[in-house]
Amino acid sequence: MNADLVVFWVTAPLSVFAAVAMILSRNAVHAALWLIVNLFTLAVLFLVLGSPFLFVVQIIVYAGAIMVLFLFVIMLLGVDQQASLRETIRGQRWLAVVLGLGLVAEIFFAVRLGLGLSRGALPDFARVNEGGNIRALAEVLFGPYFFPFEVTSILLIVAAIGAMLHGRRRVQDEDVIDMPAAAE
Amino acid sequence: MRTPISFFLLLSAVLFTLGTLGVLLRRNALVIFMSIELQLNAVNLALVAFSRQWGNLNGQVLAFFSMVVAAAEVVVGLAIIVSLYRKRRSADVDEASLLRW
Amino acid sequence: MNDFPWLTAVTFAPLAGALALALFPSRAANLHRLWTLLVTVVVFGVSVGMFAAYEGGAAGFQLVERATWVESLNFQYILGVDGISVFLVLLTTFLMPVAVLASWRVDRQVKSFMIAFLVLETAMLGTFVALDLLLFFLFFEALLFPMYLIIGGWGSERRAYAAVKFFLFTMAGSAFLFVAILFLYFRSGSALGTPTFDLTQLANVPLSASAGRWLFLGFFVAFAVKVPLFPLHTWLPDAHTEAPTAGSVVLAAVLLKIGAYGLIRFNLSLFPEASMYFRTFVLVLAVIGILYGAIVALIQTDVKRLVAYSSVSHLGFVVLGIFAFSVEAMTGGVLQMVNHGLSTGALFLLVGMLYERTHTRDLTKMGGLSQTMPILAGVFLFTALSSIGLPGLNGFVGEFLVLLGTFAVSKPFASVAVAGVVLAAIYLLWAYQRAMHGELRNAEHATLPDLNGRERVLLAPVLAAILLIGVFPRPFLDEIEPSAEVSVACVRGRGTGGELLSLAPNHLCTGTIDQLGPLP
Amino acid sequence: MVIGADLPAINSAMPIWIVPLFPLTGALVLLLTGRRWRGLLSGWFASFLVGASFVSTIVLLLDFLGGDGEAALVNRLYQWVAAGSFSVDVAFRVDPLALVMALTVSGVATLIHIYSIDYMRGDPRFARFFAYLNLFVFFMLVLVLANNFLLLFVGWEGVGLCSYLLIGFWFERKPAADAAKKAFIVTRIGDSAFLIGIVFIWLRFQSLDFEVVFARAPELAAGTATVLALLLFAGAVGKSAQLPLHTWLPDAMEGPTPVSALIHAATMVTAGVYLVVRAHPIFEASEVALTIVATVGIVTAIYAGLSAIGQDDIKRMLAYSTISQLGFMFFGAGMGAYSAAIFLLVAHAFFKAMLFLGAGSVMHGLRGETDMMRMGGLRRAMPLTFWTWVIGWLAMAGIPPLSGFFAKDQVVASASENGRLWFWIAALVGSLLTAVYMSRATFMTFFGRPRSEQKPHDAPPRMGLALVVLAAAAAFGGILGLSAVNGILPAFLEPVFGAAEEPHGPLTVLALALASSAVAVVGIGIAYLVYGSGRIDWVALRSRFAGAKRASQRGFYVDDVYTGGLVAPAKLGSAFLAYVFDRRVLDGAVNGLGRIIGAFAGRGRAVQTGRVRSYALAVLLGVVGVLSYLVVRF
Repeated sequence: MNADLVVFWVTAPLSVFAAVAMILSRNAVHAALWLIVNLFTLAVLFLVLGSPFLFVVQIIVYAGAIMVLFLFVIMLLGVDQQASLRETIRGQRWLAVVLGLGLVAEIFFAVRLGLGLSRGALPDFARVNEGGNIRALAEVLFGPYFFPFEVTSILLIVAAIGAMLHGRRRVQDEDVIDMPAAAE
Repeated sequence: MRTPISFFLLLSAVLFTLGTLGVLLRRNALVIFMSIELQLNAVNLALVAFSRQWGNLNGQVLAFFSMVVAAAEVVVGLAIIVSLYRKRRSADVDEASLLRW
Repeated sequence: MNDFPWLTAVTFAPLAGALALALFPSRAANLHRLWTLLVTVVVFGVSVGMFAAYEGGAAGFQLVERATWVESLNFQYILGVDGISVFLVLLTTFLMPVAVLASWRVDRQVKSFMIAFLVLETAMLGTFVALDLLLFFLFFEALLFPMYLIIGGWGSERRAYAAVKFFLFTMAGSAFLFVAILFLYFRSGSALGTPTFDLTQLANVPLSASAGRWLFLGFFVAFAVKVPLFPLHTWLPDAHTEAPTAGSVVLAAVLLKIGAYGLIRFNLSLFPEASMYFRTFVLVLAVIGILYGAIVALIQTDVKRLVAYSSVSHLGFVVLGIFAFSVEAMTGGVLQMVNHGLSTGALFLLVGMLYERTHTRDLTKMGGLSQTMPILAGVFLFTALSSIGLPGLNGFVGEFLVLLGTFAVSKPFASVAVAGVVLAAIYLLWAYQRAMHGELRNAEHATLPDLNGRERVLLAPVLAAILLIGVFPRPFLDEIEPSAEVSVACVRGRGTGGELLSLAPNHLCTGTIDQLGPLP
Repeated sequence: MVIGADLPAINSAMPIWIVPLFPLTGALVLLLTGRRWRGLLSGWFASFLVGASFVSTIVLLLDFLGGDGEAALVNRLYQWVAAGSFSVDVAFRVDPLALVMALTVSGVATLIHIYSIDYMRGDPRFARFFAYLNLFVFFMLVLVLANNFLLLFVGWEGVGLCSYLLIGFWFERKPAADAAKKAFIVTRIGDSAFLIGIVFIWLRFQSLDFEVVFARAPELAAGTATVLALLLFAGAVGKSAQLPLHTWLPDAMEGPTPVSALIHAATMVTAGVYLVVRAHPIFEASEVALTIVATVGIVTAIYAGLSAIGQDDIKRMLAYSTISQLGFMFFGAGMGAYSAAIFLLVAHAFFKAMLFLGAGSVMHGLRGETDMMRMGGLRRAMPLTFWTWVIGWLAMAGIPPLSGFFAKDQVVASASENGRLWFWIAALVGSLLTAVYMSRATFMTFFGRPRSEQKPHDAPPRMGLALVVLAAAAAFGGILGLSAVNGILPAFLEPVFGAAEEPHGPLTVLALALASSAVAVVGIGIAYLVYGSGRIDWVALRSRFAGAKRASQRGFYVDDVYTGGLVAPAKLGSAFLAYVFDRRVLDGAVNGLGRIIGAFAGRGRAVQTGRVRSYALAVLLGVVGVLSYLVVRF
């Protein structure tokens, strides 16, 4: 029994449990908190998989910034009351569950066909992470992935501007949307 | 490392499916959005696992990008949810069904 | 100047004008009108330059431009004109300034309207000069959108119905066209080594009889809708009626010609055997169209519908001329395309002017207008007479040559077609009488103004052209004839199973009538 | 491109195209500047140009007579239409036949122009009237001076157009507008056959030039010649208002009277005769065709004569008489007596134009009255009109030595000379009818007691001038053809028709002439007895034979049969095609297809619930489906 196996078997059920709890919690704040738990477990798994950089990013950016944003919005809108979980669309629930199971099964078979379920020989990750994971990652990121990286920065700016514009109140526009003709 | 990579992939599959179920079964736009985040993270896990499997950093870089995109997406998505809520006083996606027929 | 890319310049100048127009401030409607007028006049000027560079009296394509477009798939950019298409280009560029002037009163969304018009011009010109099937198809499809917008956006009451009908009819036709084009492309791959859309090369691709016939039908349906041939014509009256004046003018004068042009350029040259095989069938349709259009026009009370049905009848003559497979008829048919563009275009202009004044297209609500608008009435009569085929005006020359050429190869068809000449007189004169003669039926019409300066200016060149072609058609006939001869030779030589005539560069096929036997 | 480089040089001293150029100029100037002309100036301007045309025709005549004996002067301007093997020029031709026609046309036209200045005085569209008249003269001259069939056709259709414009000159009145349209359309039916005939000619001879076609016409097989001749004749029938396409001419009287005189009596309607005579080599190649021409001519002559007797409207009476006289001309042509036919054409142009102008003068004096029932006794009030009318009347009836006698006698005699007794008798019957209806009209109009309250006045001087000149021509025109064999006109026309043969029928020339004159006298006598002597109450007679009277007046219901049997069903059929077939069947199929697709889409669109979660489920379904395919495949 290796340490990583232990860690996996501890975090994996926890992460699944957190996910289930998230989708079942009636209160959005609770859901968000369960998601944070889930994100933390995944961060741990990143570490196990030899990616300390992503471990850190996951915690700071995801569990930190993004989830705070979520909570902000929840509080802003005041939707933290109890939500009904009663299904309104006929057949939605059992179809979703059956298809979900099907998806898992398919991926299971795919993985079994591809990698196999037993442990195989893995490449030496220490050589890949030579000079530290962050340095190695930076070399890849600013090497072959330089152009996509720059594009991503544009994406972020656009997203920020877009969100700002979207959030601005424009009285006339709201009237237009509420007009009966538009709703028809 | 003793844990088979396939375990991570299966965990990723389970989480992804749970995220999917969240999207399909919940009506609160915020929770749906969180479920989408869950799906993204499940995929990130798979990516990092691949990175480990093949011994290069492409998977991690991709996961990194996916986080960036997720951040952008969250920003825009939340803005949309906010304006949707402003119009309808509700975050129930079933009520926002203007684009039918 | 021989290396100057005349055709590209002519074709894309309107598009450039449209792009520039898009940058104009959106509120200066007069500026948009003037700019569009300027652009169309300049385009006409360029096309005249193109015509000057065109070497007269020769067959085959000239001013050919070639460029590779998508190398891996061998998509090419090939433009060229021969004696048939050169006049259609000129007709288009000639009528566009007129149409723009006629739309001076359009006051809603002037900028969009003018942009649609300029884009339309590029697409129309493109169809006439493209010698690459894919390129042709692109232009052919690109036509639809501006025309759809013009009908649907600036038309009268039932414009939505008319626009959708126009769109669907043409799209349904071009679906067959596209399949046929793709089939040819892949077939040319196995026959020539590399697949190509190049028309001059495709004419060499050997096809089995049945394949040729199916492909012929694929092309034919698309063009028959455009022409339009009976019974695929029902979109035309609606589209004409609902379109704004300039839209009707362009529709009648140019768009319909694309169908007839396509029949000559593609059906005859690519599938000579099938053309011969379907000849009687097409001739029957053409003659039915002549009579049917004329008879239905008789009873119409909406003057635009009436002119629309008269187009069905006139285009029947054109197709008759094309499929008679004699040089005289083909020449006459092509000239008749130009003639119809001028006279029916002018008719629509006049109907538009009438509508602007009386606010009706209903003949039963007009009457006696000749008293208040003598000049308009006179011009209307002049144009109607051109359409009727009065000798001395343009319609007669084309109609006579078509009859002559058709009579030479098939007396029954020509004899029946002549009835169309009589019927044309009946429906047009009756319409003229109902609108212009008699007592004033509507007291409000007593004060209507006659043609104003702008209207006179825009009509004058059209009327002059009508008279010129009628009195002195040689400059036109001399250019059309060599190309018509090639087309006829092509069908007759290869369509009858005679030996494959040698293909010279820039020719679809060569040969003279003298070498050819009689028609079966 | 050098146009006309391959054409031979002009071989006449004065270019022929000058002749039609004058009226064309007038027409264009007046049309473009119509409303700027003040007073009667435009009328004088137009008259002057037509007069110039007449003078230049005389110059041409002198030119021709002084030439070196060529059969024709030809003047090619340029190649008009050319495609494939087809080619035709704009070329004019002067030969005796063309000269006779051109002189008649421009001469009569000049007089009628001058007459119209007074007749149309005060009309708001005065200048336009003269523009149309000039245009008409232009096209008519093109018609008679053309050197090929296609250019002839230009003139042919052009005069039809002008006829349309002038009949409908007072277009505010519905009958006028209707009549104009009818004239154009009915003649066009004949024209379309003519057009096919032209095409046929080209196909047979590879040329449309008269000299080529006529030189080779004798080679035609009889059957082909018959078809060809009948196609041409169909055109002539329409233009010259012969049975069965005659119905437009009586209606055409809605036009101003000078128009009736010029177009519908003297010139345009005779174009059909000109065509048959011009194309006689083709007709001669077919005995059948000539017989048909003669038969149609004589049947029309008798039919129109009978109809003319029943007319009360003076202009309609003259219209039917024109139809009848044109029938005589065709009869003559069908008998091979071409120069006689042309002689009658010329004489008819004089006396019928004169009669129309006389009728116009009567109408002018009676404020537009055309009903002879309300005339009577006008001989005292309008002596000039009366005396000129008498000349025209007697000339037309065929009293020697007036022009009509010689002309008609030669036409009638041609039947006898050919030894066709029945034709001869029929022609005599036609002559008798002519004398009867003309005398009837004369007695009703000028003799007896006035039947209206109006105070008529005689023609003003300019109108009188035209009347007098035409009356003189009608009186002395006979000089042109005292003898069918070697009269002035036959001799002049000989190069075109060949030498006339000595008569060889059973009767001598003198006997034939006596028979004709006797018939004329008898006809006048009958009319006098009934209408002139006062011994018979002809008004009572009318009501006793009301049925026959109405049948005659309505032209024996031919027009009604056309209206009921052709026009009405055609409209019905058109309406059926337009509103039932086109809308319901063709468009119905299209719209039906659209509706079917629409119905399917209506069901299918329910899938678009608008609920995001349903769409997401569909996506998942797709993902699972694709993955299962991939998993199973590997």
